[in-house]
Amino acid sequence: MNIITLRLKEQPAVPLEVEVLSPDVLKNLSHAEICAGSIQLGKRQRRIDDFFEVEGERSDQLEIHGDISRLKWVGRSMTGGRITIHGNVGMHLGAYMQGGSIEVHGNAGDWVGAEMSNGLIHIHGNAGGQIGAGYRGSMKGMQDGAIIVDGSAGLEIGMRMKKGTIVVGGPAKDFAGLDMKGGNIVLLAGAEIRTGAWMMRGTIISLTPIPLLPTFHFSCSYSPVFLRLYANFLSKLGISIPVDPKAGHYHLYSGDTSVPGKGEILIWRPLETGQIPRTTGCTKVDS
Amino acid sequence: MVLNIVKNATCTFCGCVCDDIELHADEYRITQAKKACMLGKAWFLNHTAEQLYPDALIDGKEVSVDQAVEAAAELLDQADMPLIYGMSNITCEAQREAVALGERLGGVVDSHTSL
Amino acid sequence: MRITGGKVYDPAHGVNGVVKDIFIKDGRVIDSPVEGRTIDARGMIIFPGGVDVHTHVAGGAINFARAMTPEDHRRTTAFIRSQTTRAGIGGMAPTTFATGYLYAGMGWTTVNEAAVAPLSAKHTHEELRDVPIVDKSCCVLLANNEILLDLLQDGECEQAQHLVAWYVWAAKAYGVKAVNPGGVAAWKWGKDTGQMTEPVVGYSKLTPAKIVSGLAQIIDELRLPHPMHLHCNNLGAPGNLATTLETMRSLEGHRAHMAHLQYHAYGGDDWNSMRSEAPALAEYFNTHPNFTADAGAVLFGDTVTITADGPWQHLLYKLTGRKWGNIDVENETGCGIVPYTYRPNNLVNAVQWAVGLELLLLIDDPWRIYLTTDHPNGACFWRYPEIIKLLMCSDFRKECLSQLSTKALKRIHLAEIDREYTLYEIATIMSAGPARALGLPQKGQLGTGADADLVIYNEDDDVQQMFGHPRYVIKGGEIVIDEGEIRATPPGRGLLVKPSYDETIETFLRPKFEDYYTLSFDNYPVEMERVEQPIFNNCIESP
Amino acid sequence: MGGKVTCTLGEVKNRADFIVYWGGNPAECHPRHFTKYALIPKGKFVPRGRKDRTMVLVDIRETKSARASDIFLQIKPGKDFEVLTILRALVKNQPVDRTQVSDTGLTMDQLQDMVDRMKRAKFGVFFFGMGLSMTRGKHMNSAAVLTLAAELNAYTKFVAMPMRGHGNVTGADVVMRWQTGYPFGINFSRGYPRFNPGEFSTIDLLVRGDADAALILGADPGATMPQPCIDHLARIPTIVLDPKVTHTSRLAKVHITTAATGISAPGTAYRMDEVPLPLRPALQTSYPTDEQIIRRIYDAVASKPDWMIHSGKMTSAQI
Repeated sequence: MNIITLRLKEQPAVPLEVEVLSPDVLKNLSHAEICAGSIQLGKRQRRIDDFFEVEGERSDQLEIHGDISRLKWVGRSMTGGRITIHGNVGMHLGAYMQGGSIEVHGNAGDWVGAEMSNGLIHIHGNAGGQIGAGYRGSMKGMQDGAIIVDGSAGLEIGMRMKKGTIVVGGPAKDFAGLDMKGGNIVLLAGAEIRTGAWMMRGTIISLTPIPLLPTFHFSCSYSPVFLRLYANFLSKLGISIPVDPKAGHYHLYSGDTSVPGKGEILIWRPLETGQIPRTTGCTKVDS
Repeated sequence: MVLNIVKNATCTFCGCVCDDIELHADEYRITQAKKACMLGKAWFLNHTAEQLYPDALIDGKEVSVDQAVEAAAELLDQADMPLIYGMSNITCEAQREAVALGERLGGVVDSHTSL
Repeated sequence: MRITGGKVYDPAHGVNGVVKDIFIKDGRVIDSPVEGRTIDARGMIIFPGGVDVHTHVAGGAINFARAMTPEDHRRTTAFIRSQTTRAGIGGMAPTTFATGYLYAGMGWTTVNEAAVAPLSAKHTHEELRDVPIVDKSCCVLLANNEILLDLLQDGECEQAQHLVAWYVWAAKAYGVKAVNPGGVAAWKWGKDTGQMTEPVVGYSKLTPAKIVSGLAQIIDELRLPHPMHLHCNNLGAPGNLATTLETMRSLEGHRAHMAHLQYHAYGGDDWNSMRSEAPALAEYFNTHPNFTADAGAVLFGDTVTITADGPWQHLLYKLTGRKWGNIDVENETGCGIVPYTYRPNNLVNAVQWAVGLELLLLIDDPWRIYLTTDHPNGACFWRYPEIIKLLMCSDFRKECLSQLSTKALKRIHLAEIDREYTLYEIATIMSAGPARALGLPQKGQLGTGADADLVIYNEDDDVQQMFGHPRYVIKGGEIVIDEGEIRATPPGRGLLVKPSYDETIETFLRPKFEDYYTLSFDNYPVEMERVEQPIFNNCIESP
Repeated sequence: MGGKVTCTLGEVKNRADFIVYWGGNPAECHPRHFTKYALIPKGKFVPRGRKDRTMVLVDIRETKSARASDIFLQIKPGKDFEVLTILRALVKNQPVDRTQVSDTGLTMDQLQDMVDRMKRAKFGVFFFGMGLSMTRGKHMNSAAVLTLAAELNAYTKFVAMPMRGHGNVTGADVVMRWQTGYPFGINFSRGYPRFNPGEFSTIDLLVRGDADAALILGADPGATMPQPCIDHLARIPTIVLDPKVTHTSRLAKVHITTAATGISAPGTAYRMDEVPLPLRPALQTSYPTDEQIIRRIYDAVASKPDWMIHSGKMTSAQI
């Protein structure tokens, strides 16, 4: 298969802005044109081959090797194709992304998939804060698409997101789903504090108990039907969440009443030995 | 000795920026700061017109201001990502110049607000 | 410099598309040939530089709006710095440098910052100093100044007059603006004014009508070159035509400039029944020559609204659920900021869009109605060429009308108006008229002795293209724009007036000042050094 | 998010009958805030001064300012955001989970009483300090108090104002906003202003080691910043302009002594409410001003070849 391979040969001393490293830009370029591609080292314009060994040309498949944690804006606004990164990557990975996929065998910085409208980003390591978020002042974060982080995540993930999915395998920090307008966040290992703060709509699912703001109130304990459909969707992304009512149920909390919002936080409660499984509908239980 | 009295002086120690201070000063020192609070008094009375510090230093060695300015310009110009930081204890006029310099340098300009 | 062969439009001298040469020396137009550069302007059209009578480009409010809208800065035009130009950001609330480049880039050479709280006038002048190329004047906000309101309530007219003059000079202003008279003072308690003849909240007998007529009287007595610059009560409210007409009737015998008239010409009882009353307002206006007005036209799209009208902004925040900024200024005024999007499919917005154009088309004397959008309220100033096209091409208007709902079409009159502006009339509403209304004899004209501020266009049937991209812009005799490139960035001058007042007003004011304000009286006036290259205009002979 | 409902200090002096200090200790950090601007002075509509006003202090410990207050609400450290969020809900008569309220250090009665008082006030104000804006939650804590103030305007008049610390930090915000559109943390590397807090803010830049030279103006990060920042400043060429030889000067490559602002250097400073005031220096000095030195550095830089490639063009702004 024809792919473009970049190997980092020199670590930049200050951040390097590389929005040119996107399938949209590279897919029609010859090897020489890729080598001459303009990247920005701090204030100075440099060439791609100042920092990378370049192989291949004219492809929407891009593979990057090396620790590029100082490189920002990889895959910015990409509409299709695929980027694979073997190493850590810097901020704004796949920001404003509209399609295609990005896979990182390593960690990623802040603002992964910020304001993205479609596409798939999978980080096998940890990610920073503001995943799928809106930039400062913006009324909307990610519009659609999916971001999967196998490891942990930082502050304010999914801030003001409207649609789409964020899955975090490890723990997330504060303000997951801040001011969320829609979409889903799945926290496989929970989050620190203030999850769902100021959320208007949307769903946050946590598989482990998490502390909630006093402005979320317990609605019921149930095994929601929509979750089975959503679990099918997630399983295609390689994510599994429990939906078997014999194994447990979800506690549904609504909020944030300070807005007042109609957001939902679902927290998985596995059945303890001897408990009788509930099979249907939404039942109010004493909490 | 000449006693200089400045009315409606402005204190820039804290964010209140009180502008009703009456300062009494001799050639070297402010001797009184009427209406200023404890913090303001300390601020005004601790400064002096004496030359307690060298005009300029490079690597800790005294140099002329011209040399220091030239060295600063060279270092900042050479940098790929220079940072200009602080600005809370300088005048707005100096802040304007700082933004112009940051723009010229292609650097980052930031204040205490970002903390 | 000489400019030869261009077709000149100079309404102040009745010159309507006459091919003639223009000679410039020492920054002014002269009447005899000179040495120096010759610009061959054959096939080109020459206008006096544009004059914006009402805009918000500098000071606390617009600077607040800048901070509130980083999302807009990221999606708009950015200016990369060069050896001669500074970096900047355009958009809804452009940075100071960008403001100068954008205005000059479109042929405007003089702007009037319409709303300055005297308390923050220093700040406004600091910003104006960073607005390059264009000359600048500003109006101080006084119709909610509590010390002045107390005097007006007590009938102390003479004292009030000295106070107004003192404030104009202390702020290094050019004119006086009245915003929602009494309403902003009421907003300090979270209220608004009701009727023109009902007392203002916190006052026993002072009404908005008395503030308006009292202030108009004072400004006429002071013979300020620019009449009272009035933002009427009830801005933006359905049915506010009644308030506007009542205000205008109370001003018979006085001069007044009615700011952003579009926002004051609505019928109906609520948002659902709101309709255009532009014909009724234009009819009254046409027969009362004591008034001038600017359009405050609306264009569809994103902007940020900024006004000293605090109660209106709180309402807008509640209606839109968007960000809201508000600053109340001690004793003087306030301001509110709400980002806003005008949409053709929104009934209210459709009516607003139509009313601005209807007023421009139904007011028959172009010398009395001027091109503005109340930047950035109705739209950003850099969209003026779109309005010019709407005024000059009735076919284009009809095309735009097709975006509106049938419900909206029943509430407006634009479809019935066939008038098309001529270039001569455009030159009048964008330059000659506003210069005259501001009392700037050196501006808006190309006669001998005028400031050599002019704009040269390649003649083009596409007027939006033509007005948006001048071939040359000349400011003070210097070519500042040449084919879209910024060639020079002279600093632009500050236009001032010093009305006379009795110095003993300070004896009256000082103790009140110490009671009500929080800064020292002596630190309040704007120092002369803060005004860039000040130019003094005289008070007029008679109002 | 993103808005602010505020006023100049004279409005507080003349009108405020309900004053809340949150996460600040004005008695010791802004001593004349009480006496000159907010709590004590007689105002036009509060003629009896202190007697006409109610003061609430919200803080994690009982500071000297508590003595000046009518009501002291001691909350648990790091619970500011929770308390503000509860208040926002209660103001709108929305439910809150009572079982969690006690975690904040306050009782439901205290919170409801606060809500009732806020709504009853004719003119209320929040002054919030670094105890709010610099603790866990940071800018979101500030956003929470600003939002609460804005929402209270549905019931009465309410405003909020940050208690800015250092002398002219407000001026820096104001100047940067008019020149660049953004208040702080501005990156000019592409020739026009870009802004992204967390990315271009100083501490983040220095901790990540992203800057390769620094010019420090009127600040002493060598004494106040986290150690990794100081270490990086020592690694790169750092230049300091300051009236004194500071901690930062000692780790810097270049130090230039300048005239002290407002003592020997004239100019303008902005009060915390964005009111500009002139400076009236009382002492003469032979040291140049910061303004002069920065200008000279600018001129020296401008005489060198320009690095900018797209100089003078217009482009589409991005972050």
